[in-house]
Amino acid sequence: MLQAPELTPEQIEKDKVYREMGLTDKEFEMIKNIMGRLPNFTETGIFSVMWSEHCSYKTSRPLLKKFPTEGPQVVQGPGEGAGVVDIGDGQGVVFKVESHNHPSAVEPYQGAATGVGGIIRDVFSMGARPIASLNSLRFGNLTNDRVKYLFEEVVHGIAGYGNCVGVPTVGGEVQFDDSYEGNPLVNAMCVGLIDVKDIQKGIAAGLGNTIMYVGSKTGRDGIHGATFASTDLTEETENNRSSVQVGDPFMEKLLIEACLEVIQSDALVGIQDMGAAGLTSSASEMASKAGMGLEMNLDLIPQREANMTAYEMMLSESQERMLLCVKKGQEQEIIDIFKKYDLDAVAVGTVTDDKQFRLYHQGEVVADIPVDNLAEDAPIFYKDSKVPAYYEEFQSMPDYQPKVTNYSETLAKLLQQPTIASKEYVYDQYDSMVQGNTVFSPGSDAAVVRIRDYNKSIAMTIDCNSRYIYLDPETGGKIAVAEAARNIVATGAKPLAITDGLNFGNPDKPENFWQMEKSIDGISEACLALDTPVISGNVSLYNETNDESIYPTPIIGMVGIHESLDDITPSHFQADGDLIYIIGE
Amino acid sequence: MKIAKIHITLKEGVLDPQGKAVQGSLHSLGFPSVEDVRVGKYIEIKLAEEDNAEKQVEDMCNKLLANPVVENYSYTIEEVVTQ
Amino acid sequence: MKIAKIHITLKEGVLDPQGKAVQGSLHSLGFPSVEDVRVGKYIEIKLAEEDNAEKQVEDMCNKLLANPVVENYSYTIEEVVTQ
Amino acid sequence: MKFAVVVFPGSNCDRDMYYAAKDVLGEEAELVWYTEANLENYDAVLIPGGFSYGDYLRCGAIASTSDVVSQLKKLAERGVPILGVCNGFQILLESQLLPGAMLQNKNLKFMCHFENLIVENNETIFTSEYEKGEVVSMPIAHAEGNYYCDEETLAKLKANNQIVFTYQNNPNGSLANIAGIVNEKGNVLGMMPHPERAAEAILGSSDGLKLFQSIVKNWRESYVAGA
Ligand SMILES: Nc1ncnc2c1ncn2[C@@H]1O[C@H](COP(=O)(O)OP(=O)(O)O)[C@@H](O)[C@H]1O
Repeated sequence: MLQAPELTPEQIEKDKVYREMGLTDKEFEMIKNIMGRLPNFTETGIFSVMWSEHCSYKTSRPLLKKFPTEGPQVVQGPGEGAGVVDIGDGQGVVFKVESHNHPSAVEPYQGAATGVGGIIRDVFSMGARPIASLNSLRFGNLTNDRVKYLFEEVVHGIAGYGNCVGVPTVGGEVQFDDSYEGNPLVNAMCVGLIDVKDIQKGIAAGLGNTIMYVGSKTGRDGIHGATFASTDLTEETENNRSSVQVGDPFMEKLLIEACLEVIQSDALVGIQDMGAAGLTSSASEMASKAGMGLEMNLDLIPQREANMTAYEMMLSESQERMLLCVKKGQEQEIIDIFKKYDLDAVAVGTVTDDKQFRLYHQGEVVADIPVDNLAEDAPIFYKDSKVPAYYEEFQSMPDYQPKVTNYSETLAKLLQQPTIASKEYVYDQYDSMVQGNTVFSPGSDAAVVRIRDYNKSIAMTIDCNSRYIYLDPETGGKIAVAEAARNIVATGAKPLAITDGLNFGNPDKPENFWQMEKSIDGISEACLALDTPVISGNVSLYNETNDESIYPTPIIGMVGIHESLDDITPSHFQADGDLIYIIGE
Repeated sequence: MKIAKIHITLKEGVLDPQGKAVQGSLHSLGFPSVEDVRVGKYIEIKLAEEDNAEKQVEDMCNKLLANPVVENYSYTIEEVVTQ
Repeated sequence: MKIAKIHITLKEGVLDPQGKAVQGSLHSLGFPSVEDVRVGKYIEIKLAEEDNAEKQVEDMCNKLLANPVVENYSYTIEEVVTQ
Repeated sequence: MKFAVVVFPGSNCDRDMYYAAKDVLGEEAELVWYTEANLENYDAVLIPGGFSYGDYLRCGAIASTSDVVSQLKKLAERGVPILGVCNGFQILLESQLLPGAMLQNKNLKFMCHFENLIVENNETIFTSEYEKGEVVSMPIAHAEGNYYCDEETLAKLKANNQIVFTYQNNPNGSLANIAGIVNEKGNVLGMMPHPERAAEAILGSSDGLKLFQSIVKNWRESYVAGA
């Protein structure tokens, strides 16, 4: 394939090409100021992904600040790959939720599979062994054929990936509602177990240390920007190509085992997975966090396809890749560990002390950016917020009490609702027992996984009733946390902390922003009341179909602890003649 | 009776983890000359005698057999001579 | 460079659950003329220039690519003309 | 007694199997990486479940071409107990240490839940602690557990009493409800259900424990008898 020459910095400015990459005029001005010159094509691409909502949280950051994030149980709050809470005996539980909504709408199997893979990498890159997965799914109405296809394939994808990597999928939830018809939600949560002393950081520290690349080769996966780079692709070549990210759970399984071995080596300085914005975000964040700079030679990046440009390599979202910072001179130790698993660890760069993010490709400098500005100085937007008309209207209505005449008929009707009906179709496809620690698998209020060799276990759940949130985001946010906590408590466990997956519509609409604001207020208040701080989370905005937003869906993943296995309490009736109590109002 | 022979292959650029694993295994089995492996599907469909077999098979591929986001398809249709 | 195109199909008499399911879906999608569906594999292997490509591909099929208990294989080998 | 748990790239029930042997059973056990395996030093070999080589091509196919399989074949000849569970069973089939092949489950889906099994043959070194006809509960977790073999092979399996476990309610379409079979010699058992996941009451069932106990007991007896 012929490589079309990339656009010049002047063309990028003149034709406002940066807009197609998602940068605003104002952001482009900021970039020019940071650089002291016009950014070239690759640099513009790098800024565009680092300053995307996904990487920079530029819209949601002012709101996320409201979350309570501290408590004696918190070992690591938001900021690293995943949060960590203390569970005694020098152990911690690591967990986080992540969304893969848009990829799943395009290619549901791979979208869901790579979502599971991504969140598992977040957990083991902290140095933890992933011990359980959960997922929270939203689809349109099952009478629609496309929805049915999305539902089946998403579940199939979660199963295909999760079962293969050997992490039990122990719980989750599924809701069907028209608001998700064109925009399903796929949120995956992973829970890991770690010895607190083993916690890793994603840092590239130590002048002269080596940056190493491990895992799958880099392809053009997830780069929709191919159109920018090569303007003369014919339609036919387009039709025969695809940039969908494909997951390789087998590779991930090897990476888990190898990385958990590598973290025990004193040659390792830092480790991070290449998630969204791949090489760009992992490398620049590792350097910035360490207060250092970094140089990489892109010729050394393992590549799956021929003639990849610097832009393509830096923006690729190929899966199952990790970036390591290794002490200079000790690279061989690391190489040998990966070799056992048939994985190549390749030196691709060096830590510098000039705080620049500098990339070489084919003998030329293709990017040279002040790394702190790139990783930390994304603009922050304070969006307008407005109370939606529907909310005021609902509030002014008198309370509604449904009249039920035939209880058994109504009950039967309720049970037929797909959202309420048994989810066995879903969870039977998940290996919920691998690793041999699952005490309560799906079907219980919260899942319970015992901690081997100790007399304790952890409970976990993922919940959100988005209808409540829509009707009253603040109260609905409280309810979501309270429901999660009740599920945890019902198994006999003490709630410890939460992770949140904030799925909303377009935040530029003030009504949507208001929903975010209010639900975060509600969640925060409930977290304070229940002493369950937020230790990690994820934001997914712009979830809408034909300009109609989804219901606001802030998903709550909660983890709790049983300090003794004797505390574990099942959720179903146990024996004939036992008494039934109702507690509460 | 007709038989449609359909090949479903991954589009260029799409990672083929299965192909990669098979390639690795073939190397260790002593076939170093293997440079690339891609694994696809091969589907045979027997059709009752039909006028518009071609159109039908095309439709089947689009609607069900191939996933257009990641796969290409091609097919041939043959007359089956029953002995 | 050569390319081996390998077809792996289930032996006759071996039940093909996937084929059955595809057939069922095709019927409900409105293709009643479908009488039978069999799903197999199609593997493309690129080989560096070799004298005994045929023998090698035969070996690969026997040692790994096909399971003789349930599968048959067939292949063609083509010369690839590089532009 | 000393167990080897052979770990292939992609095995994922290896540690479960190891803990069942070591902690639950209280015997010696070691995880052995497939390229570093010298199986001579062990009294029994466990081949765990999982997705060796990602289950790519066919489940167990790629693992069955590795060198460690030639060691397994020698051990099988010598009468050393070899147990393959789930993917381990698939590897034994692909290695032709056991006859037959696995097809996709008849519903084409992965399935994970407890199933009732019937102990058809309690005269093997793996099942002597069970009663004949006993119904036991163990989890299955597989997408390709639909056992198939030709008629001749099936007749042989029956004639030699090689069918060890059958499903009470066949979940996957297996021929003759087969859930587990032994080789003619009786020292190689392959089964889809997971006894190691049913070895402790806290996990929902301890019905799998007797299988491991049978191995130990029979080994002790023959060892003592032999010594
Ligand atoms: N997507 C899913 N993945 C795994 N388990 C699920 C999923 N959806 C539901 N479940 C399981 O099914 C059971 C019932 O779920 P749900 O209908 O949400 O009930 P509840 O409202 O009581 O929490 C729970 O144990 C839950 O973990």
